[in-house]
Amino acid sequence: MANPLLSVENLTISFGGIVAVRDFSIAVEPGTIHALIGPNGAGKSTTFNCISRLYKPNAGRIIFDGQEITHLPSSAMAGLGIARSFQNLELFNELTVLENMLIGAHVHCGGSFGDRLAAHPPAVMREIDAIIERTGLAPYRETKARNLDFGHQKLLELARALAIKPRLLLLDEPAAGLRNREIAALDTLLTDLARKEGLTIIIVEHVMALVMSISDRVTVLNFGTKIAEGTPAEVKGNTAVIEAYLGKEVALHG
Amino acid sequence: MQLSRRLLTLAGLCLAASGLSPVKAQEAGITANSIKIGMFAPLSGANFAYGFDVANAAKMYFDKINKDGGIHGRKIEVVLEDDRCNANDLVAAVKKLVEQDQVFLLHGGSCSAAVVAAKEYVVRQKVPLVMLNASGDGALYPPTDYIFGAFSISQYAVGGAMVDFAAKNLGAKKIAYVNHDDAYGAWNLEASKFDAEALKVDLAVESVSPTITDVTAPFLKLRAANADALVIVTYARPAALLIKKAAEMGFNKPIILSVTGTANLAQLAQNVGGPDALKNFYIQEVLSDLPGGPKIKWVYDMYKAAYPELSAKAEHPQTYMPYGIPSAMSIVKALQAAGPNVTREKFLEEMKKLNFDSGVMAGPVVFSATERAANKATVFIKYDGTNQTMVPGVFTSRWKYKG
Amino acid sequence: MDLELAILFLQQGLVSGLVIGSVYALLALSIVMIFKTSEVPNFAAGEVFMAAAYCALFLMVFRALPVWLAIPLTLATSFLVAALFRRGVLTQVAKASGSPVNLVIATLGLSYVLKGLVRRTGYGDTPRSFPALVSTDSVMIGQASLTRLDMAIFVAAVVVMAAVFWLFAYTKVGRSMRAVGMNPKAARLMGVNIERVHMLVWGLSAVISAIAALLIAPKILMTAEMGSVVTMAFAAAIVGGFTSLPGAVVGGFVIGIVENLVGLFISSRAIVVAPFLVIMLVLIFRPQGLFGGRFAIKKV
Amino acid sequence: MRIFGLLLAAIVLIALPFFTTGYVIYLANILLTFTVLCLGLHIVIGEAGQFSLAHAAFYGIGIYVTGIAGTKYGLPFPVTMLIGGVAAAAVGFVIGVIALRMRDIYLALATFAFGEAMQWLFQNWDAVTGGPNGLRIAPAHLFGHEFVTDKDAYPVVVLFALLMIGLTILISRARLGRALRAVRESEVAAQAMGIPVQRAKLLAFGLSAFFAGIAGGMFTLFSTFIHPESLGFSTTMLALTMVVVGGLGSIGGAVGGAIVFGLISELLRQAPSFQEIAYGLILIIFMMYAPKGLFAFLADKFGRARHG
Repeated sequence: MANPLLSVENLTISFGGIVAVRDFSIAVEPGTIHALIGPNGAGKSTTFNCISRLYKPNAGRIIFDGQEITHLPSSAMAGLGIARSFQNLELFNELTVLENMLIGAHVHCGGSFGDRLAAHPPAVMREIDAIIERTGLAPYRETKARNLDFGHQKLLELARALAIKPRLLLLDEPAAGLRNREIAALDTLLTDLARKEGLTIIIVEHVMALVMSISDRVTVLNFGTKIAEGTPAEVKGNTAVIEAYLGKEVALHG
Repeated sequence: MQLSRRLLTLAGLCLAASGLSPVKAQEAGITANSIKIGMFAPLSGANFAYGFDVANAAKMYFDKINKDGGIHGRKIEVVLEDDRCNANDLVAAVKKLVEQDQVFLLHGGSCSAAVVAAKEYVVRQKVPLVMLNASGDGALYPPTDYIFGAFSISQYAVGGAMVDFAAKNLGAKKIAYVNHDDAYGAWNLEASKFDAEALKVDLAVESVSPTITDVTAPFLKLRAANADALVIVTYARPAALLIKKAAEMGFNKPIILSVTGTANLAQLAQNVGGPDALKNFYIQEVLSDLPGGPKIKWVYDMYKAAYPELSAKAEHPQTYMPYGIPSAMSIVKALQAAGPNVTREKFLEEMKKLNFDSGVMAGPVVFSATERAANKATVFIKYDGTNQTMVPGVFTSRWKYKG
Repeated sequence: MDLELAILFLQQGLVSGLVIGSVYALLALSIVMIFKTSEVPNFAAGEVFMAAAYCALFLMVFRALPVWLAIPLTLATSFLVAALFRRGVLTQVAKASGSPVNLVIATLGLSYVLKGLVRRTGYGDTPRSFPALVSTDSVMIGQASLTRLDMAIFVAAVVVMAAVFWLFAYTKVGRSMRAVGMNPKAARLMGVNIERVHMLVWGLSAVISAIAALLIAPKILMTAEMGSVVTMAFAAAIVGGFTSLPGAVVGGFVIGIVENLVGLFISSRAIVVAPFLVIMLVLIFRPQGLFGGRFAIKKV
Repeated sequence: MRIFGLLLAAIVLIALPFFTTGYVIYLANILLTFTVLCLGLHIVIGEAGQFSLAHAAFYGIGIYVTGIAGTKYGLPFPVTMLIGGVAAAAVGFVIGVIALRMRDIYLALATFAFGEAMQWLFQNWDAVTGGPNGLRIAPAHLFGHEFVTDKDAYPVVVLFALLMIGLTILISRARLGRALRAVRESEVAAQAMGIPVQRAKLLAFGLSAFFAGIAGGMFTLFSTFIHPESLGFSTTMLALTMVVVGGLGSIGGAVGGAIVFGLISELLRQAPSFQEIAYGLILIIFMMYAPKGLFAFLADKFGRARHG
């Protein structure tokens, strides 16, 4: 394990007595796609929100590129190059796609005083337009986010996160509710980002086809603890994982 | 007709068409056969009762003058604006009358704190301002050449006269004094303290907000000062609450209510819970006779004749209606004295010489080179809920404006 | 201020505070009821209170109806006007944009319309007394003196509060009101007619304001501006947490007592500012008020 | 289309003093002052979505500080106004630090309480504000020239109104404007984009107080008598109504709302007995049928390009 881009060590999070995540650790290699899977209520989203600094952990450390970020506020993440998308869409609904993207690029608009004042700082605009093209949102550039259909809203979530030009991208169920054609497009996009452009991705997802296809490593959570970790193939055959998802008897006769 | 003409002018502003400002007459507001007077009073909102019928009284007096041939052959033409009894709207009304309607003189103001806001502008424009019934002491001291007021009563006189009456007629050594935390309260308290010192009487003061709902606290503190008399210088509602609380708490010393609180005597008796709250009770009055009494009956008759449909309504004529007469009389007298080719300067000179008894107010209207407050005399009436008996003598305040 | 006088003031302050506080509590209840179910702070609560008092005065004094007929008529009219305003106006405003600011401005519009209407009748100018249904001779509790009317106000107010709590807690209508407050979408799925519940809540809130008006009118005299007492009720509702009915009641008594004690021990001029200082103090230390629900962490 | 609108407005502003009476100029001064006041509300509610109801208090601080700085310390006009604006902004920051820990309705109620407490302070701090008697201040002066009549003050009022409109447009187009709108739309997403949400809200609060303070300073240009009566909740609600009726969230809405609604309440002065009912009905009808405000309503109806 070369030095990981992100390492989570003995993370424990509880909400008023209920321990949601217990002593959880993972290490994510740069340029790889690392999936977090597990049945509902396994603590996936809680871990995800803790890594993106929305929740405060009760114990444990989070280290990004050698620097401890456990106690930084979530507003500091974008500056470090950590971007996230939201499970049930937190778009700026009254604003247009372009303005959503400009806000995504907020940390890059602070360069010179000129940049701060400009409605459309030229350098940033070039990058944003590239992302808009790439995610197929070009025709909707001036449409208000709330007027987009669900599929395009999900794409905007992803595009806005990419506007941060992150080194680590945290995706919370990006494929939930998408049709197969859209999932295929997402598959190629994410693999290109990781393989070709060296972007590190942590993805929480239920759509197993996508997870198995794009992930380099998979970690399985159940009742807040890690029960398995490895390549997609290894995890697929692991009895503990099957048991967690499908229950005990099947595992015996299977 | 008048309303739509005004709307047209202002609508002109909306459409950004810039209406030409009228050409300057040789003397603003004067034509061969008319003198234009710009009147303003609270015609709406919470203080409607303080000014609406006062303005009507002044208008009806001018109509009578017009019927008797006007002034040197000129009819008085009145333009009336609603000043909503607040500073911003009053200044807007005054500027509209002076610059848009080009009136000869301003005749208005029932709310003292608001009329004071117009002082600067009126003096700068050199336009005469004769107040309606506002005491407006803030605009009368230091005296200016252009502003005359306190035709009802100066607030200084209100406060001072109450203390004077309580000390002299009721032999009170310690007086409990309740006023408001507004401009009125500041002026009447200043004079009361002045008179109290002169009469070697000490004063226990409680200032309450006009919107007070529970008067228990201020009343208890006054009772604790065990004063010989309770002097109430507030508006009608708080006054009634205090008198009712006094009766409930078995307060048996004399209670004196200032003219600002006597909105409607019959209603007052009902509001305080019946006549036994008024066993030892006096009210201050500035009219020359009991409301509706013989000396001022002609005013009420003129009102009925001039406004039949209004007087049919329950609430009219409002209590302060007769206060509109003395200021109208003063204007007419000064205009007559100023002669046929009247100018603002001549009119102002004549105003300063006025010294006449209007027959409506307790005291005469007296102006001089340095005096701008018309009436400083008050009388007191013993009132037991049904009949009123005048206490002989006129009472005023020793307070003088020290330059 | 010697000790003996201070004790007298304390007793009187508490007693008077409880009486006036019970009316503030009723008004605060009517405000919180509406806020709990529709997230709208009702800025017309004061004018509904005032208009109800004038409606009763009109029926009793100018139409000389007997009391047992005038009061139910007043309560019914208040219920109808409020329910119609909710159905006719607020539903459309909510549909049109649904942002709370617009709903607040609509209630502000209602307050101006009601004030304008009462003033056009001409009865709003000089202060008027409301025939006291209970005698006003005074009674002593400890060193504090009180009138029978005051006691009647306190008792009636407490009875009405109990009735409201009972309705909210134990009746079907009450449960549907709470459901609409917590989660309108889910309530609709459970077959609750949202619109009918909102009309009921607004109507009930107007009835409570009307009762508060009938109780307090003989004590504080009536003018078209008497609606300004609602600022105290807002203070009471805020202190109580603005989303809790018991909070509104406690808040009402707190504000009533604080108002009296400040008047007695500090200065009469400070009475007006006391409730605002209480609001700021409470909100600084407990942003959700004394009884308000804890801030839910936004589920992401 | 918008260029034509701006051109027309420019012609009116320049031509007004030469063709109309002092009364119309006084009205224009009041409307332009209210425009700047409404722009302040636009920033804190329209852009940042923070429901503040203390606006009249900052307006009052602006008026008193500017007036006293000019009268007692003899400072020239634009300096006094800036001091007024900065003083209001400072108080805005302090209150913001406390109030912005709260959300939506509690923020509105806490700021409402602060606004009422400030009005009580203006009414009772006799030594400084002249208390209930009001305060008479010396006319504003600059390089020895005193602003006495409305026509004197008019060009300066117009200048500062245009400056503040420009500043609002600048803020709205800049990164700060976008950050404020992000906070309004979704605080948690704004945070994830690297926007320090609490600091952004505080900045919006301070800026809005600064605008109100500047509006207060402008008021002292054409009025030398300050009365606390008009510095309470009714003025805050008038400004809020102007912004909402004009169109919440758009600069054109705030400016248009101030001008149009300011004229409506002046026109209503001509129909005294109906004005309260008429004012109330206008509010209700607008909220029912033109929720996005007058300008959005007109734009939809006549298909003109949207303002702001």
